[in-house]
Amino acid sequence: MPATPVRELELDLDAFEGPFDLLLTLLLKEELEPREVDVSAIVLAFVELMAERNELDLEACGEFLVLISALLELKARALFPDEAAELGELEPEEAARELARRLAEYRRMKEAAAWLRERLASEGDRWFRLGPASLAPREERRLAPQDPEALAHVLRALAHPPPTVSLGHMALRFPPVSLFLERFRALLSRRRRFDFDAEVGDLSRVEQAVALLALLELRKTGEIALDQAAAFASIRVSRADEERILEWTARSA
Amino acid sequence: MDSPLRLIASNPVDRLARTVEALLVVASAPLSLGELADATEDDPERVETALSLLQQRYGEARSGIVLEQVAGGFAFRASREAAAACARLFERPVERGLSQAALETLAIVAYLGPCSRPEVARIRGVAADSAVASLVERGLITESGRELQAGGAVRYRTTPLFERVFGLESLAALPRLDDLGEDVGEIRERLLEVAQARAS
Amino acid sequence: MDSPLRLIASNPVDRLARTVEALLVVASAPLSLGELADATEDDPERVETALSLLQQRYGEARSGIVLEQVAGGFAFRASREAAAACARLFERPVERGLSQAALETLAIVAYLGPCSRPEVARIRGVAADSAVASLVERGLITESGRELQAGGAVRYRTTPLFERVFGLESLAALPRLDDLGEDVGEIRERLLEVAQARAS
Repeated sequence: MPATPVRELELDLDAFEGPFDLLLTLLLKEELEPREVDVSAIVLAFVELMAERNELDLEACGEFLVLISALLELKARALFPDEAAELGELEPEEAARELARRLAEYRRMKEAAAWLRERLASEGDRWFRLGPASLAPREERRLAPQDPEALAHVLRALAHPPPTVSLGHMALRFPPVSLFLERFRALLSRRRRFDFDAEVGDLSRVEQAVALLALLELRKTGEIALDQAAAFASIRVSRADEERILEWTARSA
Repeated sequence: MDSPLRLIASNPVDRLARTVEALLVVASAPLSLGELADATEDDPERVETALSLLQQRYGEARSGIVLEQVAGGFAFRASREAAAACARLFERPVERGLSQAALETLAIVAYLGPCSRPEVARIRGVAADSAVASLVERGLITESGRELQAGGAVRYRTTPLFERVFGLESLAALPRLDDLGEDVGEIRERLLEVAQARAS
Repeated sequence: MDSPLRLIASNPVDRLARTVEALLVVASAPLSLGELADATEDDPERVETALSLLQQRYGEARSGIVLEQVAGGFAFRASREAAAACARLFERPVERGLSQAALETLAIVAYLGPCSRPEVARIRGVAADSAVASLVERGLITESGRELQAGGAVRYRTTPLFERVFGLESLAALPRLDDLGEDVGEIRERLLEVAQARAS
């Protein structure tokens, strides 16, 4: 896979500063929460980069779309872990509206949290006493007569089974990247190389996106080598040591 | 600064002001106007007059003891000038090491409260159990009944201590959520700039 | 009273005195001369000078806040003049009811017999620490040995005050809960099962 500007895209986000592919790596290693990542800022950075170059790089746009949609999916799943299926039951337009509403709600809450943090910093030089003064009289609390039925009532409520939640539609799940990492490693322990498209062809698009992220991760850690004959051609995945051996053989020959 | 002090010395409100400052120095939480009027057995308006005299006397930069209006009442605190000395002697157990997760949970409870752990988890996208437990332990939120249906989850609301720590007169002093995020418009503008640059 | 204030306004000890009064208003225990000197990073003799200035300023009959020297050091108290108002402030009006958290905790301890905090927390689905602490403080429950295993948690039982407040001759007079189980063991099991279902 030739180096495209996408993965080298320099990002300056609240939660992260550095190239896009490092961001992906941190996400894959779960060292960064997807919900901390401002996707719109990444899109803006990419659009601005493309505008600077003043040429239409279709390949870069394609790769960017795949990666950003996978990232969005990751983020949406992280925000609404058990509700994706519920959203799936809605009409697409309704689901989109609902998703947008919840994202907006979450975003506002994040901003509120940021405000609270700033406030904490600015009020950090206000000191006051916690608890009673040393020479204050002791407070006395007196309670009016109570009805023992109240005790029976709360215990009955505690013994009341909670409302049941239907889990029938939980089939739709987002596979963890680690699943593909293990799967590809296992595959390469048996075979020297495999064809990516053939391997993930039967999977959903979401799963394919996750598989691609796993692939990028394996290449990043130097475990595999990737090879693609032409743009949009199938990606061949091979063991990194395999390639090194071949290279070494070729050089010494 | 001397004249109001001299004035109240010969004025019956002066005695009331002395009683109010006595109450404030022993109280363990901010006292509302009503509580002060009850304890002094005096008129709320006269208590207000006494408080405004005290606010002059115990003003920032003028006195080490500062009278502030916070968490629905009035309370004494140290002047900001003395913060470094306070930091050498006391701890801040309530807000020390407050995690991002705890702050987000706190924001949700403050704005939407009373609300339950499942509700917090739904908005944040991750379980809120440890964040909620840590906020309860710090005294920033407290239980506030259960959800309406039988067997419902426990709900939480913020405490007066929350308002005090964050220096809020009341929950109404929190900024409106609409005023917080302006970035949708900003994003649109930046995209527009790029489009215009390309078109030209 | 005005002249010392004016004097110290142009004197560096004035600033020190402000810091000392700030420390005293934040402290929840008397502060020793050593602690004050450490916190202000100043000379103990100068701190003593500042304290004597403050003793003049916060003297009985002159101010509602009185600086007192006690065994452990220095602390503010309310003036004697304000004693009646303080008594009214601290003698709270009769409380009408208990919070949901306190009521649930009390019901569990009353019906299931001596119970530990972890047990109460398991049944309620939330930490019981503050509810247990407030019930102990009110004298409605009290410690009653520990759980059997080594290092077992402290268990709590209801007190005679609990029986008086709820108008019960004994715990046997609690309303019956036959619909929940035949005996305490069955009720306990049922509560734990439901709690588990709620948590999952």
